[in-house]
Amino acid sequence: MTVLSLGIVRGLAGQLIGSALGIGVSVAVRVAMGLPLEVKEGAIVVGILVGAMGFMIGVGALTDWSKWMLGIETPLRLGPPEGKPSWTRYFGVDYSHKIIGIQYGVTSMVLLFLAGLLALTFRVELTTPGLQFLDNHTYNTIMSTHGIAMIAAMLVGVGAMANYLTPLMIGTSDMVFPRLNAFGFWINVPAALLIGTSMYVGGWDTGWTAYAPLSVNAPLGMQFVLLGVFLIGLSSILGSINVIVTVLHRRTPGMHFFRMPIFVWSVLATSIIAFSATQLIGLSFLMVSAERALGMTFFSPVLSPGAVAVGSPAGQVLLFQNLFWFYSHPAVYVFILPGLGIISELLPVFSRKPLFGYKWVALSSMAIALMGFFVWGHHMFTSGMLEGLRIPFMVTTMLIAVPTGVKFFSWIATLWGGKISLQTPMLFVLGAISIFLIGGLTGPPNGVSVSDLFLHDTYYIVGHFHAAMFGGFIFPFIAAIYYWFPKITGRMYDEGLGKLHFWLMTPGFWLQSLAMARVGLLGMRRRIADWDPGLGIETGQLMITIAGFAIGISMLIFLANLIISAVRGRVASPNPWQSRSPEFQIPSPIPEHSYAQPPVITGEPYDYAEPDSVYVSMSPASSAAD
Amino acid sequence: MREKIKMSDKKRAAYRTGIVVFLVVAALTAVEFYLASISGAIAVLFFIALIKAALIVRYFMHVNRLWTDEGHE
Amino acid sequence: MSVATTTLSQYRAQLRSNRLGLWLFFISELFLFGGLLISRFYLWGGTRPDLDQRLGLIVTSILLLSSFFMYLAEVGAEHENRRLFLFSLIMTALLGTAFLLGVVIFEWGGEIRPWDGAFGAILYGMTGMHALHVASGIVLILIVAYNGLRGRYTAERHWGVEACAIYWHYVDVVWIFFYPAIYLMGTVPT
Amino acid sequence: MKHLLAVVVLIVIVTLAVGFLLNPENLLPTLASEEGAFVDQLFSLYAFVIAFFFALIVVILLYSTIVFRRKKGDDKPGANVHGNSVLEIVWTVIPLGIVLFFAGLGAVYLKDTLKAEPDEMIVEVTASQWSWRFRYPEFGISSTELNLLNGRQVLFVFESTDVIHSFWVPEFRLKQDVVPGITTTLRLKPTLPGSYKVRCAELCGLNHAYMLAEVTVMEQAEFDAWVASEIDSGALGPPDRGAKLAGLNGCLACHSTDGTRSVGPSWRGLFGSEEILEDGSVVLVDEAYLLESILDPNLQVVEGYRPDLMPKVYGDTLSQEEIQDLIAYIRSLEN
Repeated sequence: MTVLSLGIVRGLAGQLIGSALGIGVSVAVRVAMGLPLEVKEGAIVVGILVGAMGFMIGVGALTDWSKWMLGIETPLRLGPPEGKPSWTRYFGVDYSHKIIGIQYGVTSMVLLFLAGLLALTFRVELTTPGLQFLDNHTYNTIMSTHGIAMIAAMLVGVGAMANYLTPLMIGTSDMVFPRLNAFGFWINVPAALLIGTSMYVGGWDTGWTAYAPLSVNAPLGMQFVLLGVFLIGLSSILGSINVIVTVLHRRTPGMHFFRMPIFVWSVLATSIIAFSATQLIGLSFLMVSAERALGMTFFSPVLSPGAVAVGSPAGQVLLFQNLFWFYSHPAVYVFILPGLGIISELLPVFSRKPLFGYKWVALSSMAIALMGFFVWGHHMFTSGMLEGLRIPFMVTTMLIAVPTGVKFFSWIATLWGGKISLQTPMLFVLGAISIFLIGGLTGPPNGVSVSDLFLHDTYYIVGHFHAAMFGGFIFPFIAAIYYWFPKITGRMYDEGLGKLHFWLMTPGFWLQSLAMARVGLLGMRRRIADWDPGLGIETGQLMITIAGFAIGISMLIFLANLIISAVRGRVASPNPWQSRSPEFQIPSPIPEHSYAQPPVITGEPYDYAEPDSVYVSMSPASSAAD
Repeated sequence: MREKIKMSDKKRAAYRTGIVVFLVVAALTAVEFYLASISGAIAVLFFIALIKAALIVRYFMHVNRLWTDEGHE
Repeated sequence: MSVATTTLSQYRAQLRSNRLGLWLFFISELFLFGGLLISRFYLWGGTRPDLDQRLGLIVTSILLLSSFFMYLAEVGAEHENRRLFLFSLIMTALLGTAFLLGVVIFEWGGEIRPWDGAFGAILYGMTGMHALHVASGIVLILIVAYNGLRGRYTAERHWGVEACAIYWHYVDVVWIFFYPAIYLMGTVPT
Repeated sequence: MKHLLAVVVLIVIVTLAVGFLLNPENLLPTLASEEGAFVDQLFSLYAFVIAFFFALIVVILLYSTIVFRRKKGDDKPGANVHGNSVLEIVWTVIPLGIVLFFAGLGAVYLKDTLKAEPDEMIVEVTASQWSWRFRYPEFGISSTELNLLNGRQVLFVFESTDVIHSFWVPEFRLKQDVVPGITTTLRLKPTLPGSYKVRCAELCGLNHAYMLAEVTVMEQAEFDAWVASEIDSGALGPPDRGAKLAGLNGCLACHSTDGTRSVGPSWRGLFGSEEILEDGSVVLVDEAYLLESILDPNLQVVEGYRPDLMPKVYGDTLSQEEIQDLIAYIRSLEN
């Protein structure tokens, strides 16, 4: 086995070669046209795109499709690679959804840690007023990269849960388009590399929102981020199409819609947003990219002499915000819906009680997803958009609170009268509810436009947003990792370390989000490298930093727990939680083809209070006799 | 033998659909062009475009195959 | 694409999913093109650039005709009429190329440059994004033609042809909205 | 039943406690504008609604985990309750009513914040990276400080020369983005004399954190005196005129006058010094060099500073005379 037999190594080589080729050819064309030898931003754009393609060719994600085009048959290769150690599967193109799910998950964790590290760096800077060790530009770059890397981490994390769990939960052996699935994962890798590289090629200073015209004038790093996000968006679109078709077409016999595990509903809702709205962030970022590289004035309000000559109107700054938020608000639901699905999925297991109001919870996900398309204007209350639009956007925004409330009430009603056991996954679910509650209750004041005119772009929003993301995604994601860890590895995580992780992280996070909201109300703006000592927020700032480090340390404990337990943990039984879900009725770790034969669904998913009832019947022959 | 006749019937029907749709869409394009030369009313032009698109989606793209589950003949 | 190792029922199940997947992709792309269309109205409002009307009508007619030939090609594949299938397919590719050349050489060769205000940005943005899809459609047609020449499609199994055909029609549908938006709607500023 | 009673009592206690904690007087900075009062009113309404829902969820969650905790060896399942349609409808309809009430109230208040008074004073605000300029057409003066009259409504008319900025004085509550290409407005009526700060609330690049301007709300006499002194400043000599221009055109956002290094070289002791350029050559800072660097800053960039940051517009926006005044000012900062 040589290093080059690892797909990822070939991919990286491909990306390097592709980038060099793209830039080289562009410059050569320039010279051939009689222009001076110079690497303009346009050439770099070509380099980035060809580089990403180079990665995909190198890693082998396009191999099967190329063969199809030439009429060569490619039977789906499953199982460990021949002649190579089985761990190499994770470092190259593999078509099993379980492998791809893990690949997504690990990538997400890597991004999460790097982005967290960036956050701690600038948190130290923000602890005291004045600039200590960062300058303005470095601060802006780190802060902006933290934001976009976290967004990427969450999108990839959603991909992890959706890919690993969806086929298992609907009782099928794989996603319906395995090759597309692998492609969708691997495109994230060159994209993540681009986002990382952005810090070293001039940086960028726009925050993750990349508002034009600031992003049009920003240093070169901006271009890397724009295209990196574009590629991640592509992955998100392809992945969600795959999920939708899989859920619609590949459910095992007997699993009609209202018998699906609730997580599948939330993934379906998420996919509906992701496969459609994502195009618009891609478009808006492409437009900024084109405005930077080619001077196409979509957003700049300045008219060039050429534009005057053809009688053209100028670009409009607010167009960007409209396109951007049309995706980026629903994007928040892309992150949190699967998280809320995990909460609803795990609560009945650890309460030994049916999920309260299953249909309401399922449909509330759909309601959130669909209503999410009509609320983007609430990010623009202060932007100078049409006055009259503020009120309809305020109403639609406030309405989202209703289906979200339905979820909260269903959760506490599920807990009520249960037999609750507090293992680590359940602790994180309860922590998630409490933190998402902070995010949820700090939300409506932003939705009412008058109070938003005060709150917009303050640290209060930072607090609200982080609480919504941690409660809605990070905590449930961690709960999911603990919960399915025995299923994935066949071994049990360490309960003591898990509880330590929880008791460090949850109070840390409460402190952090409350302190953030507090300093914001006192006048702390978001995205500033330095703050005014006159605001009276010294204690608040210090608390945020301390809480940030508590979260950071707890995540290191989490990482240690995962790595040590995966190697040396106690061997787990197939169903350590007495779950009714299909994936817990088969051995751990899950066999290559998951189900030996399609399971048959004969009952309700969450009838934990009726021990005799059957949800999944593993042998179709006997169930047919019932 | 019977199979064959049925087959060619279907084929002829398919030809006819194609030609009719093409002619209607071409005529609508001409109408659009003419309307635009007298006034550029956005709503009317958009409505005609919608009809053209619906015809192509229904007859050329066979959108109904999504729910009729029609296999390849 | 047909893989002879699968049974017909497996093929049909996958066909059903393939169709849904491709249509979902179309809906997804609808948001991309819709975003461009909305940007056009946002920036141009009731105005439009002074473009060569004859050229617009000609390229539109060419694309429409190509869609008709693509339809014939699919009918040919469905009824295993190889001559009709291949001839129409090649005609589609030729007409598609003619459309592309019309846009790139004549339309882009006009007075307006990409950096000329919102007119330039939106005109090149819309036609550029559409041209990219036409170009990829032509590549798909050539691949299908290559496999068609080798007789790899049957009446039972020709998803490749169908996918290519509905993709091509989809690109046509997009142009059905882009053409009036670029050429016909609004008035030329004087 | 016993459980329900306990929970209700706890919810009431927690609601009251949290509700008082969330009193806007504890949470927000001093209020200094009439329109801002709507924000505070909303916050005092939010306090108990937020407190109630917080209490409802947290009390039931904690109570359940403690009281309904599974004992060791107890393998019996929980209560077999699948749902309750009446409850579901109740907790859909009641929150719906509450959010619609707040949306309606927000709409009414929003209209109130837009209400114009007949004697409003217009202040034209120009924002640029990274400074504010305020023009008072009524008096024909411009300033880098915002001085307002207590009790007289102001109509701010905003324009940006480069990227999006946002005008925010926390004590006035309301904020408004300043967007290039369009004119935005905001009405505020100061109600409390004192000193505050305009804080740019929309990330606007490198020095965003420091894009601040002094705000003073004054009584009539003080304000009149300030206006008179500003009008008199027309008779100043070239260096003083230059100093004022440097503020109004945002020069001082990037060039300090006390020798500290910022985005651009400091003007203290600049004139007559020798600077090393990017290409290693040495240039004497004289009037010719300063003139060239104001008109085209990218021609001779001093080593260690980024090109392309300084706008290339001053040849158009400033008159010959004004540029000479600026150079005279820089010269006056010679060591």
